[in-house]
Amino acid sequence: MTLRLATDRPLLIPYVTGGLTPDWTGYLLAYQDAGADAIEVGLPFSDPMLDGTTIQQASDRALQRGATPGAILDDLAAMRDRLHVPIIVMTYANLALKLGVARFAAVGVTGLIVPDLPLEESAPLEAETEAAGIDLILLAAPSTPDDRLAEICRRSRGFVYAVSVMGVTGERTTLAPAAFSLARRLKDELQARLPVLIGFGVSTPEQAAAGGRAGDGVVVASALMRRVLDGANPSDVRLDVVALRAALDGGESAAQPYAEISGDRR
Amino acid sequence: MTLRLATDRPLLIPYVTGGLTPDWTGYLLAYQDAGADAIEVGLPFSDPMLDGTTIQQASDRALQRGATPGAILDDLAAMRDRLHVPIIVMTYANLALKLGVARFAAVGVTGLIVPDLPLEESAPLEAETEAAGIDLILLAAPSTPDDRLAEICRRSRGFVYAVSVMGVTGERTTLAPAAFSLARRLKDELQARLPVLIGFGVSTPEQAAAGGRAGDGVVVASALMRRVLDGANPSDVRLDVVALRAALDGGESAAQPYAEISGDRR
Amino acid sequence: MTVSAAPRSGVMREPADGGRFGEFGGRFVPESLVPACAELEEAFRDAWSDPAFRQQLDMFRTVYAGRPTALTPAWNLSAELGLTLLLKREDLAHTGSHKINNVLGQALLARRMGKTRLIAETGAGSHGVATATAAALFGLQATVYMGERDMQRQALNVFRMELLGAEVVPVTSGSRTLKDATNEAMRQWVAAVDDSHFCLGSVAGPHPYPWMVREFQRVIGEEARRQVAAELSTGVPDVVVACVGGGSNAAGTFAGFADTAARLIGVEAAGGAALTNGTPGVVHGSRSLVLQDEHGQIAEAHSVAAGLDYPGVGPEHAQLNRSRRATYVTVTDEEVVEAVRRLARTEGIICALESAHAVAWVLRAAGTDELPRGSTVLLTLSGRGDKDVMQLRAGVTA
Amino acid sequence: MTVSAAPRSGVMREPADGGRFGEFGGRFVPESLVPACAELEEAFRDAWSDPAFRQQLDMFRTVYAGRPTALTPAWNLSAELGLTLLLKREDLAHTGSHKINNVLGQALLARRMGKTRLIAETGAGSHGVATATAAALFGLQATVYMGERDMQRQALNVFRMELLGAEVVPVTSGSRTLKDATNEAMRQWVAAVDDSHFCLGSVAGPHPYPWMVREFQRVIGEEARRQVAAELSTGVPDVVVACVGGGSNAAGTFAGFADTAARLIGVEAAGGAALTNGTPGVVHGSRSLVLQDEHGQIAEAHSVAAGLDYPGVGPEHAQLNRSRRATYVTVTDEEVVEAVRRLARTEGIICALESAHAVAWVLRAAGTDELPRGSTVLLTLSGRGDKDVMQLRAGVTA
Ligand SMILES: Cc1ncc(COP(=O)(O)O)c(C=O)c1O
Ligand SMILES: Cc1ncc(COP(=O)(O)O)c(C=O)c1O
Repeated sequence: MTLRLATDRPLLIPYVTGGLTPDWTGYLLAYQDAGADAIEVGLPFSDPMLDGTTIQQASDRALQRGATPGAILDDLAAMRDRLHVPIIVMTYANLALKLGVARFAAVGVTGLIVPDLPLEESAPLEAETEAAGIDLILLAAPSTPDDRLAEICRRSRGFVYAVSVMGVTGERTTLAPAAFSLARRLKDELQARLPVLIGFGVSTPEQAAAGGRAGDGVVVASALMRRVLDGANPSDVRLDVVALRAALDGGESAAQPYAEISGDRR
Repeated sequence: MTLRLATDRPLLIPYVTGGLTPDWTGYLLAYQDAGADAIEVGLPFSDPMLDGTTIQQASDRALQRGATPGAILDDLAAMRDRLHVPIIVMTYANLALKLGVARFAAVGVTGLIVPDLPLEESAPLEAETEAAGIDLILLAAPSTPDDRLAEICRRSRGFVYAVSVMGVTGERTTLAPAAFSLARRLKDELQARLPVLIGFGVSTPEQAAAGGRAGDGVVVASALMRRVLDGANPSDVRLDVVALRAALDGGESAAQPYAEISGDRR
Repeated sequence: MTVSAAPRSGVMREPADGGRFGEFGGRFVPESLVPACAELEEAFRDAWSDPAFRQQLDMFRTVYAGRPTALTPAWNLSAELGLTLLLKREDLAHTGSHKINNVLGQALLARRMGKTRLIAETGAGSHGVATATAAALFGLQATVYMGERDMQRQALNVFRMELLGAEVVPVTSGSRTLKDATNEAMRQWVAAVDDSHFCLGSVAGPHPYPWMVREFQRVIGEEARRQVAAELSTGVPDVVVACVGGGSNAAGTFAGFADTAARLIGVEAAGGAALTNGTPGVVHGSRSLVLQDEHGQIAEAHSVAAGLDYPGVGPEHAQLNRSRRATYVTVTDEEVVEAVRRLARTEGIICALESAHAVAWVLRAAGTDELPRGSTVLLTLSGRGDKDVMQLRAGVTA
Repeated sequence: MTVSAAPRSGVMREPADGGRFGEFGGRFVPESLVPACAELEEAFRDAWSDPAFRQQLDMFRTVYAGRPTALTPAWNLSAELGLTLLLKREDLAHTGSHKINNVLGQALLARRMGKTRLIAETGAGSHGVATATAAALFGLQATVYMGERDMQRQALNVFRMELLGAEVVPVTSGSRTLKDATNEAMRQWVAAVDDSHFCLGSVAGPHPYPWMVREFQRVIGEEARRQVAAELSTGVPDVVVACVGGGSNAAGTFAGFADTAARLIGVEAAGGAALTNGTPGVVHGSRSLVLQDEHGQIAEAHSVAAGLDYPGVGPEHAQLNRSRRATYVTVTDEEVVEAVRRLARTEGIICALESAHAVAWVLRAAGTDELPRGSTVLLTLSGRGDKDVMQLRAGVTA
């Protein structure tokens, strides 16, 4: 049962760090309720090489709470009946390879993102996930050359994760120009057969709307996790996702793709 | 007017650091009064390479009081009428060479000891002192080989200063065996034509007596300076010199040349 | 030094495609960094087969870093232990450790690639100081990431880096030691690949680092091989021993003896023994043996030697261990401190705490089956102890 | 290194009888020490003309101390200053300064003379560490006298000496610095001449020390002469410059160039400039130029560099100054600290505060009549700055 995504509107995939709070699964319901097309669940790793301060802090806090990958997956299994949107797990290679694909499949995970597993290293996991009916979503970066980008399009499953910026996760005051050119390359030049989702640094409804126009949707992580770290509960964060949804759907002016947010929250 | 020493009894030459106390010349009178055959006056030097802790402290204290070689010599000049015993100045080469022999002669000094001016370096000063009528007293050490010892006997004036020990000035619990063998070599083997005075570490009347028997007398410095540093005034120290005199003259049993004194005061 | 074109295959030659040493190695990095790694691999391959580059590097090694470093027989310790113990003196290299060998190579390469800045991680500070040094020499900027805890332990090295004009950035995440500094350096590299070279300090990280750094450190082994041959009638020592943190001084040393019958011994810190206590895992861009918990979270290492306080190890060592070409052992902090003292008193050499791990093993093994009397031993003294004196003093008087 | 029998006379060859350099030098010691000085002179003369001794010394210099030390062009600073500046890298020698050259020679000689203990004075601690090192190597005891104030300034070097097995004795008399430590070492030598060698750290003291130490340090100049010849088309540099405390690194350097047209420049600390501000006097066993008051009391020196904090200077320098074969200049503490920074940032070399005196002069003189653009300069970098980093840091953050 691989990832099935809507095709009639820009996609919205909000992120939550698994085990971040005792009631962390409440965020899953809030996201679903606010109109998420899928939800990305991070398995916290001790050495999150591609994450900025916010996700690092979220990971550290979850680990300090005693979160383990197994327990997070168990939590997901327990939520299975109440979640209708696809669940995508994002974690680093060391955890993903250790857990094994069967474990993800068993709890109904339908997508997997492993940010430190580039094409050169992903083949075995591609085969395993394919066999298990899970989509291994590959990432593309602004620095990725054309031939590689084509290969990523070919081998990715579910969608192509377009990393908006040469940098780590984290809120930014503007959506980087690189995001637009990468999306253009993927969609116009390569005619990607899969949806192209823009992630890393999508921080505001305006940025989400711009990302949705440039690609096929956005992944929003640090902006939401910052709110949770600051104490926002599921119903608080639900409103943020509602706003993102509205912006993406054009229910709100998105004339300003390079909108400023107050302060650089990286 | 060179050094003229008694020949009928063991010689006693007590030492005082010039400028050590405001009334330092009082010690000269006390020594004279107690029966000193001559008095050694130290000109304090900043870098007294051959002195142990006691004389170092005495030098430091004198220098801190502002004592200068010139002022000390002036003090001696002022005492000239009241002093009947010969005055021997002891100081290091840097001060001696800087002051010049004429300056010593002018205040009536009749002997000079420069401990860091060995045979190799002393010839010019020997000539100058001779011309000025001052005796340049040379030192012999336990390590001095025979030929050198003979040369020292030949070139020394006034007396030969037999350094009792391979070491620096300072009180010791016993008079070193080396003192006796050095005195024997000088007196018996070389038939020294000059008196042989034993110095360095002569600390007690017993030791003085033993030194007086082995050689022709003793120089006593640290033991007296320790008393002065501890607060003894001229009349206090006079008694010490009286005791030394008596021991030397045989007025007291000197059966124990290696007499112990309480504690090692180096 | 002669310019030798390394054969393309064989033990401790070029890794298999993708930077693989058996099942270890690889390039586990974000897609953003793949082009930079590929560019670096290309540039290194090109430079390393360019005699002009090699000559230039040799020149800097010789006139600047003081190579060849001496080979010193440990006369007294040898007599006491009944061995012939020869010390390869990386402590005499400029900046005080073997780290300069690697850094000169990478800085020259960075310049050749048109980069204007070096980014580095550092644990003990040795690699950071070496990087700051090469940056100063070649007119590059340097930014060094260092765990906050290590900055305290090695405060003098922090000051040295700053004096050399480098910016030292404290890393406050995780265990605030080398592994976290490495994460942070890689994060910053992602954001600055265009103008910055990531000057990694050991034979770890994504392809081509484990290979490239070993090649830059190969000079230790090659020099030692020649020097030992002149010293021993057997030409080759029975045992070659070096300490292993990430494993660069050991790799460089072993490379010179991989094709001989010499036993190769790597000595890890008991509290940071990835080869002895680790399991396969992926960290900092390559698959190797790693200290980790049952969930795959990377463990913190604990060693008196900041430079060995690392839960991973270079992938080639994992493979040398797997293939049994090399043997890896551990020594305790106490043995290490004692080894520093013993070498100081017998030979007049105060070595780094890291290097003392190798000495400690020799002290323990001498006269046992592991290292019988009469053995000939080449030991790489990877660095000098100046950086550790404050720490040793605090420990000794405490 | 080749074994060259030095001609018996000429500039910077053997001194005249009694160890005289013109009107300077001599042997102003207590009679107790005269036989020991004579024995030492004899033993040195004998050893120095014995090819076996020289070969042995060369061996230890090479395989133990890491000689020859590199000659490094200061590429960046040269370009900035419009000079060709070549650095003789004594900072790369074992223990971190040129002091090891002298100490290896004296320790070998002491062993040859059957002595079992080395007595030494130390200021910065460099000579003390070197002495402790050689003592450990040759199985001798070592007792090092150090002014109490210097022990505070150079606490890490105290610990290094102790780690090497030496006893460090605090000297509390006088100014509690090097001059007082020297007095105390000589006092202790008097009491221990039979089994102890006084391992003096510079070209000062009674004959034969100024001559002997210069000869042991001559290796700096001889190596540099050969290395410079390979580097410069002119063969010989226009200027040879070194810092001067007691003057041993300068003497060793100058000795290699005394018979050339090179200008010889010695750089003193402004607060310890015996050659510039001193008058003839006798201290520590020889006649030389000395900082002293009008009464002949020796003055205290004041320098940021503990190793230059000395009111006297070797007698041969007094003579080279008198005869105008060498020129002596001074630099201030501020110039010196700035020179450390400048060299660190331009060349990646953190030198000792002492050595930075020579650098400071070059920085100031470059482009002036003293040192016109286009000049070629050989500068001896006498030691590395590790020992000074704590002090610099305190000063810089204060
Ligand atoms: C002196 C010294 N030796 C060894 C190491 C460990 O590194 P590697 O295992 O890469 O040689 C370090 C690291 O900082 C070091 O400073
Ligand atoms: C690095 C260094 N350079 C120079 C000196 C000064 O000695 P000299 O003038 O004898 O070379 C010292 C003395 O400690 C030193 O440590």
